[in-house]
Amino acid sequence: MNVTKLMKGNEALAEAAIRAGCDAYFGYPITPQSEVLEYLAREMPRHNRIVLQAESEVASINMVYGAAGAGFRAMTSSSSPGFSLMQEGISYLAGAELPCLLVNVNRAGPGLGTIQPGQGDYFQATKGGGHGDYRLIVLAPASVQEMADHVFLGFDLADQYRNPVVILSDGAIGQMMEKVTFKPYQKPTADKSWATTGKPASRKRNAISSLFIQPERMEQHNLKLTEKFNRIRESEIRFEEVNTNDADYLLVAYGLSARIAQKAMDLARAKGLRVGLLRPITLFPFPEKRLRELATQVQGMLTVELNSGQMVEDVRLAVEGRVPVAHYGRMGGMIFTPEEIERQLETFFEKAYAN
Amino acid sequence: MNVTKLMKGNEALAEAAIRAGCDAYFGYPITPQSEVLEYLAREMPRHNRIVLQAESEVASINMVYGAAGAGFRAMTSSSSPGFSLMQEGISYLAGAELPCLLVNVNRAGPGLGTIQPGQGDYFQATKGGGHGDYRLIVLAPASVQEMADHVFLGFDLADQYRNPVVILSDGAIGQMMEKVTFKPYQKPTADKSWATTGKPASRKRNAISSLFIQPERMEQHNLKLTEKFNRIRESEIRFEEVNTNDADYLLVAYGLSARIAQKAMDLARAKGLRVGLLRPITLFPFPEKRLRELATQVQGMLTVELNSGQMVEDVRLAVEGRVPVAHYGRMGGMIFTPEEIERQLETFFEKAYAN
Amino acid sequence: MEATPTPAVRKPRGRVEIDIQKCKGCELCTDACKKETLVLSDAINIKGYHYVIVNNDACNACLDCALVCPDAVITVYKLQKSKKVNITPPDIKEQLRAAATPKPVPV
Amino acid sequence: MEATPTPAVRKPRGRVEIDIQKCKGCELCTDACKKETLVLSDAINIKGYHYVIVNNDACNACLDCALVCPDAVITVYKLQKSKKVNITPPDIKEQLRAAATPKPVPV
Amino acid sequence: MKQLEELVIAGFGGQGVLSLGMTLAYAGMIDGKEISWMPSYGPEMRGGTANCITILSDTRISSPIISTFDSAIILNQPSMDKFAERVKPGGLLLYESGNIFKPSTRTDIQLMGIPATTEAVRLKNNKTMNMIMLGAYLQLRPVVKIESVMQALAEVLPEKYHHLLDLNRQALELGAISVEFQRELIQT
Amino acid sequence: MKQLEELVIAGFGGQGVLSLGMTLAYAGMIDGKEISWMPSYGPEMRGGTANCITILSDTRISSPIISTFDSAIILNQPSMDKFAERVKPGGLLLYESGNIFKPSTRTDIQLMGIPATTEAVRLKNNKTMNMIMLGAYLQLRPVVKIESVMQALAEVLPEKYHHLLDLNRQALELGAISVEFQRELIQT
Amino acid sequence: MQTDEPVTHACVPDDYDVAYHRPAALMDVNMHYCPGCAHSLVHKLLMEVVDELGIQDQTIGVAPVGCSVFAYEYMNIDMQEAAHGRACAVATAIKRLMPDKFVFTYQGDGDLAAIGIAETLHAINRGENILIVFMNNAVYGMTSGQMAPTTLPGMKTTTSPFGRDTKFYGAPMKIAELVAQLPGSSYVTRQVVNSPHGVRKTKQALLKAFDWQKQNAGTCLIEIIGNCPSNWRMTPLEASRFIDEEMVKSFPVGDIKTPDQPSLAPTPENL
Amino acid sequence: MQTDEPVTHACVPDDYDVAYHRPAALMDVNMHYCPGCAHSLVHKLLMEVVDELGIQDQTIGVAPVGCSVFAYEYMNIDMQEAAHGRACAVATAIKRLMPDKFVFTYQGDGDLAAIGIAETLHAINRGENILIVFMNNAVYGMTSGQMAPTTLPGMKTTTSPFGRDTKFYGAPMKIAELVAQLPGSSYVTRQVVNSPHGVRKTKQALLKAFDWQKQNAGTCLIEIIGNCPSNWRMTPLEASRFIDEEMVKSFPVGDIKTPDQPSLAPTPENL
Ligand SMILES: Cc1ncc(C[n+]2csc(CCOP(=O)(O)OP(=O)(O)O)c2C)c(N)n1
Ligand SMILES: Cc1ncc(C[n+]2csc(CCOP(=O)(O)OP(=O)(O)O)c2C)c(N)n1
Ligand code: SF4
Ligand code: SF4
Ligand code: SF4
Ligand code: SF4
Ligand code: SF4
Ligand code: SF4
Ligand SMILES: [Mg+2]
Ligand SMILES: [Mg+2]
Repeated sequence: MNVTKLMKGNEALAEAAIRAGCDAYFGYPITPQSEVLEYLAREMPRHNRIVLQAESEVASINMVYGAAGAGFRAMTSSSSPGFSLMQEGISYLAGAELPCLLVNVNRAGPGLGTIQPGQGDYFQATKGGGHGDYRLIVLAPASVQEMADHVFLGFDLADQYRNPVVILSDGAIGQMMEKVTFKPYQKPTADKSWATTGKPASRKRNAISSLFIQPERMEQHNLKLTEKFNRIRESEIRFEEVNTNDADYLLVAYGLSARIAQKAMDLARAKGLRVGLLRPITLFPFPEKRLRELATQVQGMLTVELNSGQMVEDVRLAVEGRVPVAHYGRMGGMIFTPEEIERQLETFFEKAYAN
Repeated sequence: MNVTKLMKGNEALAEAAIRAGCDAYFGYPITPQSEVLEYLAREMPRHNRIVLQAESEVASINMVYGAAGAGFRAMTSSSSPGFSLMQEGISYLAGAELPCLLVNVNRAGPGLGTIQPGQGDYFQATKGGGHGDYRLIVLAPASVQEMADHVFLGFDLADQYRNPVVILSDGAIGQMMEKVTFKPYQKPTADKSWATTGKPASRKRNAISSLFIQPERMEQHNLKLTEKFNRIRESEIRFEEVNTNDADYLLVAYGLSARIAQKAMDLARAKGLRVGLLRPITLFPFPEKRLRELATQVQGMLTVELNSGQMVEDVRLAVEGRVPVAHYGRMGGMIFTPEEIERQLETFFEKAYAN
Repeated sequence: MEATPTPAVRKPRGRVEIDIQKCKGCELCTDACKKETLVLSDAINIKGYHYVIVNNDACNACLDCALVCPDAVITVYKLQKSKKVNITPPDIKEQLRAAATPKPVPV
Repeated sequence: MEATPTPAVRKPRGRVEIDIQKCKGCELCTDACKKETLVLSDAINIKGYHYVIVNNDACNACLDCALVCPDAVITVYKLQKSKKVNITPPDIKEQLRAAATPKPVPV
Repeated sequence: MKQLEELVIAGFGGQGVLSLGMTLAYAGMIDGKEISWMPSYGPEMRGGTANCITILSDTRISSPIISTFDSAIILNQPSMDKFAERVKPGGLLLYESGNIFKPSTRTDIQLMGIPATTEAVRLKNNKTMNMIMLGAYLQLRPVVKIESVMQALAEVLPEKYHHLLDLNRQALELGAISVEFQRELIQT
Repeated sequence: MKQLEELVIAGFGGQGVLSLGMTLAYAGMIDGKEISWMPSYGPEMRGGTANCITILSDTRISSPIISTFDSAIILNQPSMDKFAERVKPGGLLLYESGNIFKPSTRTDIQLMGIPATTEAVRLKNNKTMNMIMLGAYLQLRPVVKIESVMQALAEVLPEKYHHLLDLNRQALELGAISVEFQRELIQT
Repeated sequence: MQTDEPVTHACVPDDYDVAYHRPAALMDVNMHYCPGCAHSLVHKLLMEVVDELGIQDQTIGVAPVGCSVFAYEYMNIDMQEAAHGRACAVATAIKRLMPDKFVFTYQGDGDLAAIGIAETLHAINRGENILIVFMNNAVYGMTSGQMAPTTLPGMKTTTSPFGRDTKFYGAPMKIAELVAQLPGSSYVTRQVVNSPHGVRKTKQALLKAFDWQKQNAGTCLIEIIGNCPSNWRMTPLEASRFIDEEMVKSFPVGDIKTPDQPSLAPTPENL
Repeated sequence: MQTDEPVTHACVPDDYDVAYHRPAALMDVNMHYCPGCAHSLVHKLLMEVVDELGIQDQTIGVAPVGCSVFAYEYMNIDMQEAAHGRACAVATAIKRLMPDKFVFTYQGDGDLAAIGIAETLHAINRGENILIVFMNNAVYGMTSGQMAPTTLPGMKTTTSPFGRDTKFYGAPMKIAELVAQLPGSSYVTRQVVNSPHGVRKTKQALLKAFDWQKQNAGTCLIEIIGNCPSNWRMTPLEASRFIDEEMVKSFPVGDIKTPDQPSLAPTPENL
């Protein structure tokens, strides 16, 4: 039975974790996402699940490793500086192919920065902030509903591919309240025969490790991972299109920015500019193919991001110079208004086609 | 007076640090770069400089913060997993605009991986493995000589721009021995009036911080940083070209890969293929403009990297689809031979022009 | 012992001055003062806090209020030894009351 | 006390067996054995280590060698209580010596 | 009822700014509307200023962050200074008159001050100030039903505070009455 | 002297593989050559196999990592199995005959076994084995001067080991003599 | 970020001497702390000590991430703002490079005892000649009241909504006692600031610590049991009482180790 | 990565009983350790205990980064390889999710006492019901002999080429004594394995620790003073002697805390 509630994004995410059968949550407080830990500290015990406030983000991520390696649905959440501390652990999780869910409620950096929303961690999430060749599946919710939905999706994808999944949200989506509907959910069965649950006489021992000291074996492992990432690229791209059918100009934005961009699109359309919006839902894999198609239709693209220009690189990589791709960003917790974006649209495209 | 020695890359780097007037080194052992700490533990005391084995890489990077914030030339070095642990600290250093030198002797990952050479940390170094919008100046030595030279260059650039500089080397360059010549060096005077050296009555207090709680001020700070990164993009691009004058095909490679690629180029030329090599020396800023120019001359580019394809994205961003750009990589500590690359060149360009 | 010729007003051993715009009305000083010299005003300052005012002239300059004031807003004065008896001091309480009247201030 | 009818050879209380390909020649066992039962051979195994062989039949099955062997390559046997006296056992030392002759092995 | 109401509520940290918006949002949900409630968060909330944007709509809400508003409920002077210019022409600016020395002088919007702090004293509970403002607002912009507000309060308040429900209803009503009183004042 | 010599030296960890290459590299530097010395590193060195690629050249060296070699000095069987096929036709494969049961059967290269371990026993110092091999190698490929090797050793060895310099010279010479002896053997 | 107008006193009454005034080294600004917060009080004490010793030009402070993150806006000395938990690493570097300066860290219990315990213990084990001012308010103040390693058994916080369960989270960590075990620590004491007496003692402790630092005695740690009225959901006065009635039971007040007297608490070594 | 052929015994002589054989739970493979290395010995003991208690199917181990990084190649049980220093965090999660299993970490001194001290202390402070097997060989073995927090005063390592200077790096950390201070620890002991007697005692300690874990007594930590002949630049026998003559001076052997007897070393609490 569906249940609809009015919730903060962070709380919806936490509630979804419980409904998705998350066995264990490990986390350390940090604004603007401490509600996740607080909600679960209150609610997990009555579901007989494990919730533990760790001594640091380094501990959290390694607890996730232990839990995931033992075959459980495990997650952690943090915000930018805390997420940076997890990079070694994330690389280990990817290397050992452990399914798990990681949440970064992005705030504005670098350094201690400010606690207001930001999207400056796009590169970190999508290109690998940790060392070595690995990819995370990156989901970018743009509403409280998606904060919940992506938890179910994230856990399922993690299990399916034996890979960590990141929900890259931001402070605004985490803190805002909207309606959220929880649908009944059936946890898919996942093969976890590799997990360390105690070795019965009937099977060989299981070892969770990312260590392959011989380069030959390490390369085999790397190739296996690469092959997996390619499979993900083929099968798991998700995005939303609004008004792209007749669009002459395309806005590309994710998360909070996409919500604001949509309003900007409305404003532009009201002025007669035929603007469409493509909102990547998965940031890795990125909707390259669709953007390449749209590059043959539109006259230019504008990415709006709460950073100095990160996703714009992926858009440019996708369109390969076929149309101009501009970036408009605000930083430091400042947020563009729909009007501001609309103005950018006008000036950018005027300039682009003046000469 | 010049001094020429036969040294390991790691040792040359350490010796250069002393000659560059490095006041303090903080580090934690990790293969394949422990020689840096060991060399300095032996040699720094007799120069009355500080060398301290920290309890972890997290401690190291924050010690560098303290030393750099007090106005000293400070550095640390590590290898991939250890460098991941430094990401939060690096973001803080960039945010607080502290000049310092960071060295990553890249090994193969992800996770614990293996200790053999790799180039899988390109993204981490160039796009920001830490949170928020910042850039590091990234130098990629391809010889023992450059392991030394980049230390002088790195410290100077760090001071000039008040920004952390990374030397992104790899296990092979770190472990190999070659001749290295040390030239006399004069440390340029840098304004360090912002450093925390104790507040005399004559000046206002100095505060080192990356915290700007008000978004308005944070954004100003972000814009200031962005402007700085743009200045660096304009002024500090460094690369080496070999045989590009008449090249029909271009190899793009850095560090160890560039050395091997150069031999592959020789092999290809011996077969009559007019191949050139562009070796980025700075990975950030990246020689985009030059590559864009060359894209109008050559018929295709091949990047060779010890990873699954990272720098190739920057090459593609530079050429914007003007010519096909392929990637050939080995991973996991496996290293391509010159012959292997030469074969790749042949098949890639055959394929590219067959259809 | 000397007899006092005219009945001069006793001057308090101590006097306190409060930087009312920085006072946060935590009442740690009022609690610490054994002489009940201090009391919270009804008015608020620009930060919206009820601030502390002087309630009586019993202050003996023991410093306790100043020591416990987290925001370091209390200055304590001590009567110079030679000036133990003197005319009535200007009414510091009234001074402070006047200063305490809230005025609109840009934030 | 019974007289022994035939002068049967005394059977040692204990006997040891060494997995010579895993022995690393650390000599911790030779040092631990109070009976000097064990000794390093001149030959090396496929890993390039001089390995341990049995020096004499004095073993009393005290286990010390096995306890201190880091690589767990020593098996110790103890004479069954009822079989205290018996014929000469097959020469385990010779057996081991034979097994110890290095042969080329692919690594 | 309007299709879309974009509202900002702003004041000091302790004035119940966020819960005012949240109550309205809940009531909106009960009335079957789309809602978005976006707080300003962070340490400034501690004694500093706080605000939240609440949007009620019959259709899907795109941007939860907006720069101009249909209505504003303003509880202190700094917020008045910050938000007064951002009310759309023809919009509503409702403010707590006891806390504001210098209201906006705009003439293209509906401006109304409510002495909610004083009124709250009549209810012997300072904390009801925000509910008085909500009552006043709903009197002017009936975007949700009062009954829905009451239901929302019942759901949001923990059981142990349910004895306060009646007080809140009184506050809402007092707010509505204040509006009528102000209207009369203006007319005369 | 040759323009370019690409050499691999391989054996067990304790056999002095790396220092053999390093000594040659030092001598090369003294002779004014370009040098690159690339070790295999890592925990396998601990008892496992070790190898290093040493390149000497009169011009700038491009790749320090190569897959085929002008010469190889091989000190154990696993290394023989690994590297024998990678010597260029016409190249030299010098091996320590006491440690190798199955030398390469290639006929397109110069193959020579030196009983350096046995010879080292004559010098009453096992550790000289690698220097004997170096002496043998230099007899066949005089890429650097013996005097430069001696000078290199003097620079590399800490003072307290300088009494061993003479022993090392003997080892180098013994290696050279061994080559001549083997040549005679082969000729006969 | 840098205002340092001198503190001015409006009207100095005749015939009176100033007996106490706001320390000159404390910036003349409003501190962002909640009413009654112990952080501000300890800032004030530190700056009194800096004034009295006349070492404003020789003192470098390191601020943590926590409610006292803005310490460098309030103390009129050179300061660095460290990453969460890493103040002792930052201070180590500063002190090693400038051994003649006075260096202190100022850290909360989340910062020092949770995420920063490694850097703290190792700095102390090395015997870095720094002072660690450790504000133990049993809670994560800045992030709105989550459980800290020092939260009392049974105490309710936003992440221990049913009270800290020691079976699940163990006992509150006694940092002062723990670090006193390390030979690198010199002067280790625990103090309160919820009474004039406590304030006086704490100031004495601070003075002593600076003195020991001058003598290169090793690391000094002053643990201060402070309040966090906002997150304890108490008035400042209630919080003061809570310290006397509850906190000091888990965290007994007094010197734990002084350099002349290696450790007042017997340890395995000094028995 | 997964070979587990049974251990076979070539020829069992008549009339003899097996008195000691390689534990069945130890994989029948060559371990990569240097000759005489204590790591292999302790692996063996751990697997003997697993065999004797019959808990191969109920035991999960966590390997560190250090020379024992390949422990999971040698112990025939389910294991996880943790990031450097984080074994206790990994083990915490495993144990909390499977409280009926036996969970242990196996860690070196660099891993546990340097980079991993935070995770270690906090797991112990929470009283996680796990066993920490702590191999203290006073050096970073795997990375070729750098100084560890436990390196003896004056001891030369590649990063203390002039000998560990305690003025600069402090005294060796006594982990067992330190963690015994935490109420969450239950059984804390220090043992050696350089003699048959030491080996027997260590095995007893391991057996006890598994027993306490069954009783949920809290965290057990067994510190083992092991050798690292390669990096001490000694033969294994010299290393054994060095342990007796030097190491045990800094690291006295014996039980430090047992659950029935809260702490054998008086602490401020139990005085
Ligand atoms: C890496 C990282 N993790 C978490 C945070 C969030 N954070 C800020 S302050 C704080 C804890 C503050 O508690 P405490 O140290 O006790 O200081 P207090 O505010 O109580 O004085 C936390 C967890 C952060 N800024 N950085
Ligand atoms: C994050 C990180 N830092 C450093 C290393 C390198 N490293 C590997 S093992 C080790 C220390 C090993 O010492 P110890 O824990 O004492 O184990 P031992 O080898 O002595 O048994 C280090 C520093 C690493 N792998 N990862
Ligand atoms: S100085 Fe003493 S007597 Fe005077 S007001 Fe303060 S506490 Fe009261
Ligand atoms: S202690 Fe200070 S801040 Fe608190 S009420 Fe008294 S004067 Fe005001
Ligand atoms: S069992 Fe005892 S007597 Fe027998 S060989 Fe071993 S140590 Fe020696
Ligand atoms: S102790 Fe074991 S490994 Fe060492 S020499 Fe004896 S049998 Fe061999
Ligand atoms: S939250 Fe607590 S610690 Fe922070 S300023 Fe307020 S009272 Fe002080
Ligand atoms: S280096 Fe040391 S710890 Fe590592 S295997 Fe060798 S002896 Fe053991
Ligand atoms: Mg705190
Ligand atoms: Mg060790």
